[in-house]
Amino acid sequence: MITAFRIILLASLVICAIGTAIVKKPMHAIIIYMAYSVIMSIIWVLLESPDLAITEAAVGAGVTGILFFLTLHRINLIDKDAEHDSRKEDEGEGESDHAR
Amino acid sequence: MRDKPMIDPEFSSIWTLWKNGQIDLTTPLRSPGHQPLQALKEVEKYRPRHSWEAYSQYVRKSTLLYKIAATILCCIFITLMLLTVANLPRYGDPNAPTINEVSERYIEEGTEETGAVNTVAGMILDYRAFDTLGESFVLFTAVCSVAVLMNLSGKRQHIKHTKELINYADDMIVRGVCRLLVPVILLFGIYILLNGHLSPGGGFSGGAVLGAGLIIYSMVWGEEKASRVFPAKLVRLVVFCSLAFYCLAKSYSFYTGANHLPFLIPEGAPGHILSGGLIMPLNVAVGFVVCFTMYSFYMFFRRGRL
Amino acid sequence: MSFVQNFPFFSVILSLLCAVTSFFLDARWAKRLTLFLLCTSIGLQGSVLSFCYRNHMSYEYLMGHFAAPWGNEIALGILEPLFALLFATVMLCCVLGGIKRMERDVFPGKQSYYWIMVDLAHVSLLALCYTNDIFTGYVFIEICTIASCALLSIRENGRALIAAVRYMVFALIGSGLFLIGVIFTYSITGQLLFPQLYETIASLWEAGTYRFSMTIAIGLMVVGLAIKSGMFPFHFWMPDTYGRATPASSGILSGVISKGYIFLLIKIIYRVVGIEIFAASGVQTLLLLFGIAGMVAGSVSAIFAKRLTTMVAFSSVAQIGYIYMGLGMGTQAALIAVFFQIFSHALTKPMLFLSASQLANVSGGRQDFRSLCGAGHRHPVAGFTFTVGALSMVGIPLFAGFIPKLYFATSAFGLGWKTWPVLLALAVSTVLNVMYFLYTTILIWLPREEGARNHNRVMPQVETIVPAALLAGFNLMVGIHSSALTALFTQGIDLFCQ
Amino acid sequence: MEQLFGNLLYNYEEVVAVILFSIGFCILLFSRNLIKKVVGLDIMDTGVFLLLASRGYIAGRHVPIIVDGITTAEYYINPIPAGLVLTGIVVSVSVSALMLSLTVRIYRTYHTLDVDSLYMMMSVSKGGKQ
Repeated sequence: MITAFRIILLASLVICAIGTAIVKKPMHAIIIYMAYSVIMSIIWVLLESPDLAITEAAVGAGVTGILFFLTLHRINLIDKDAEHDSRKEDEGEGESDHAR
Repeated sequence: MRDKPMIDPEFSSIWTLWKNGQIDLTTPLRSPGHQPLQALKEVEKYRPRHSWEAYSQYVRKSTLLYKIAATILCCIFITLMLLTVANLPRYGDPNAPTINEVSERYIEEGTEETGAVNTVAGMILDYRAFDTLGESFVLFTAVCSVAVLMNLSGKRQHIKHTKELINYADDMIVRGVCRLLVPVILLFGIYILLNGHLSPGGGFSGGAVLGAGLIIYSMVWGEEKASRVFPAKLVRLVVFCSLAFYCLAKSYSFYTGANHLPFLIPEGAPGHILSGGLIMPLNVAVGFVVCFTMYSFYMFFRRGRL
Repeated sequence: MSFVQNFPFFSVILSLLCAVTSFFLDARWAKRLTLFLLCTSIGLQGSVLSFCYRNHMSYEYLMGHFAAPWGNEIALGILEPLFALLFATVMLCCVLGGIKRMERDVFPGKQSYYWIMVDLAHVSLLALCYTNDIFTGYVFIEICTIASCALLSIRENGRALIAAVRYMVFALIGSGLFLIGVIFTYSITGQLLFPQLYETIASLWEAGTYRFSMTIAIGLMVVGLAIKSGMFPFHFWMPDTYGRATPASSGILSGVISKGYIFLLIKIIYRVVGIEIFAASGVQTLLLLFGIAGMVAGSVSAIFAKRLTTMVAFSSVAQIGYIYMGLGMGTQAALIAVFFQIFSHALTKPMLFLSASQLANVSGGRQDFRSLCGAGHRHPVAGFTFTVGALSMVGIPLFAGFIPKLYFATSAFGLGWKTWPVLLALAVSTVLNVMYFLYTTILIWLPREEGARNHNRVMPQVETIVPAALLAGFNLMVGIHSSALTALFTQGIDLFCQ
Repeated sequence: MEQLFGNLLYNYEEVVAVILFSIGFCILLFSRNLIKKVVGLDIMDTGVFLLLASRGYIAGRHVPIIVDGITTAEYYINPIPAGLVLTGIVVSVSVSALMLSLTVRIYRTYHTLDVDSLYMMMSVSKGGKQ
């Protein structure tokens, strides 16, 4: 029983991985990747490593996914900035903006 | 003066021109900046070296070659790996070579020697602590590199379009759910963090959960508010303190271990919250590092500074 | 246990602490801290080296309270502190020589991060030198990769960023393969520390079980590290990486970091796998062939390079080919030659990068050979150091580059079928080297042409002279006093291979 | 033949891990989009971790957390791979954050994520100032 469950999970893992490979849009690839991470964290539980399950759920599905989305978001913003700038050329260089 | 980047954001439009055969890019475009026309005039002096069609054909050919080579490489690689896997000890085999005196000692004497009930925590923070020290410095290195890349140095600011973002805090459902959820997530993270030596979890898992909680907080209530709660100085201070504490604590342990000096930190009774010698404080330090690393990743990606 | 024996560990912890502290300081103080750290580290490695040399001993240092198969440890004899010393010295020279240029290339607010990355690269190199545990090796390889990516991309120009992406992709494939190799090895042997791995692998090979998997595991580890250090078929990332970074970073990346990976590889070959099994597994021959191919291909690409730093970067491919050829030969004499090659390359390449950037600087910032014509007259010190470096790379006697070639040639005899390819490759590669390095050297010393652009002669500054002179001096020292180093290497190899 | 494919079917978990690694590897090599390359990198890493963790699993044994006073090694799985994988996961998230920030920077400079276009722009603007 548990072996069957394991095999189903592994199969869906492979399907998700192939899915990320074949979809065109990066957005879709990222969503599938997050699903992949969740499945992976269930597999960690089945492999008797709950430490890994917690970490993978928080890091793989959570933080990495958010970072991917933010990257896409930033890219859109850059596009908008470019349009914005080509429309009107004003504003000098911005303030120096570093953390310290 | 610092060199300006060779190719400006305006580059894409110039590139389109080149595609249509109007200009050549063999000359460096030094900041056409606010007067694209003038820059183009300067570029105009040079004759185009290749046409777009010829060039893209060349690239297509070379990528085709690359693809064929990469496919062959992949096939050979997969075959070799599958053959190797077929020659490994069986999965789930209790007599595999990995089950040797090392793992037995970790389990059988780990609780006594390190004071941690969770063998994995005992292993990564006591037996193999040097690895883990390196690992937290991987995070530190990554956060510094991301800071280098995402900090907007003297160029135009990037929070220009903040207003166009959805303000999640105005949405009743999101706000309500997050108001319930964030404390629970943070609490769960703290629990995992503090209980790392007794139950599954520890610094890395707990820190990641805490970091995710902070990220949700700053996502919903805005980066401004989050950075008022955790100003850049504080984040730096916490990361600095935890890493320095980690280094010093572990170097005490390494020094006493290598010189066969007595180790003066009591281990406590296994199973209690205040046990495990240095493991719990180390877990907390690692947790802080991981948590604030994740949070700073988010902040750097979101608005280019802490 | 003598107090000196703690020094390797102290230097590791000190650099970690310096890196963390620099996170809190501004660029000026971070710079001072890093320079202090590098000087201290040189002192510490030097005293460990002299201690080990005087007592002719190697020892294991526990990182924790648990002995070998259970806990982490570091191990050192003569070679480890020697190479750590080399790496720290070269790093110091690179940083000193490139400081001015770095301050121009890097945005002021980010310079403190540059120093953090130098600290972290330094600590990872120390750990790669000293580690006695294969997984610690992996962790510090990752630190090294990330730090060097940051060193490369901190000069925020478009080409450097693309080079950084390319570098990262290759480096991460490399570390992934290395990790898989480690996992296979672990699942066959159940050990992670070098001495235990050595015993287990030897007994398994004797018994004939898991031979195929073992071969693949060795191959994966070697290929992983080879990709990261830029062995021939995987060298695509190299020219852009080395050619586009700020000169100090180029020097560190080409001179030191790739050598760190190679040193770990040598440790794995000799202390984990054992040279007999390595030879029997057939990976050795592969290394020999790829090394020879790299020697020729790198030089040929260097001839066709259009920029000075790209040319120097391609010549790195050829020089690393020498190292892999030596590892593929597999005798002790060849190993000594490999060590000499590492020394000469680590001392020469940063010098070439630094002087190349200065030469370009006085030629209107351009790197094509036409603009560089006569650059030596405009910046005599850089011209001189470039000449020293070029002559050393070609292998003129009295320079450091001559010694490894001599040793490679003498150790090639008595290797059976390997003798002739090695000798032929050495000859061809030397001729090719002459073609591009001497050509460049003559070019930069050409009298100024009529109608050439009028560039002012630059008065060299002290900061640029001292490190360049240091590196050139070390180079000549290695070239002239090679016998002392040979003795050191021979003793070191005795302790190293147990 | 028998010997060559000996444990291939028993080691199904490892086989899947290798397949995942190869898929990630292929995405990394063939995908032209930088973001997808990073996804491929992550998949590659998780494949490696699955391989490592499945080497530590022993059928019918339990989480290595010493409870109920049972301290015999026969009751628990091998804790070493779990610890190593924990290290690996942290390394992988750091690396992907770094790669993503590089991606953003490249997009800001070149306005494309397509690797071929980047390559073309790079080789076209050859011989520029240093």
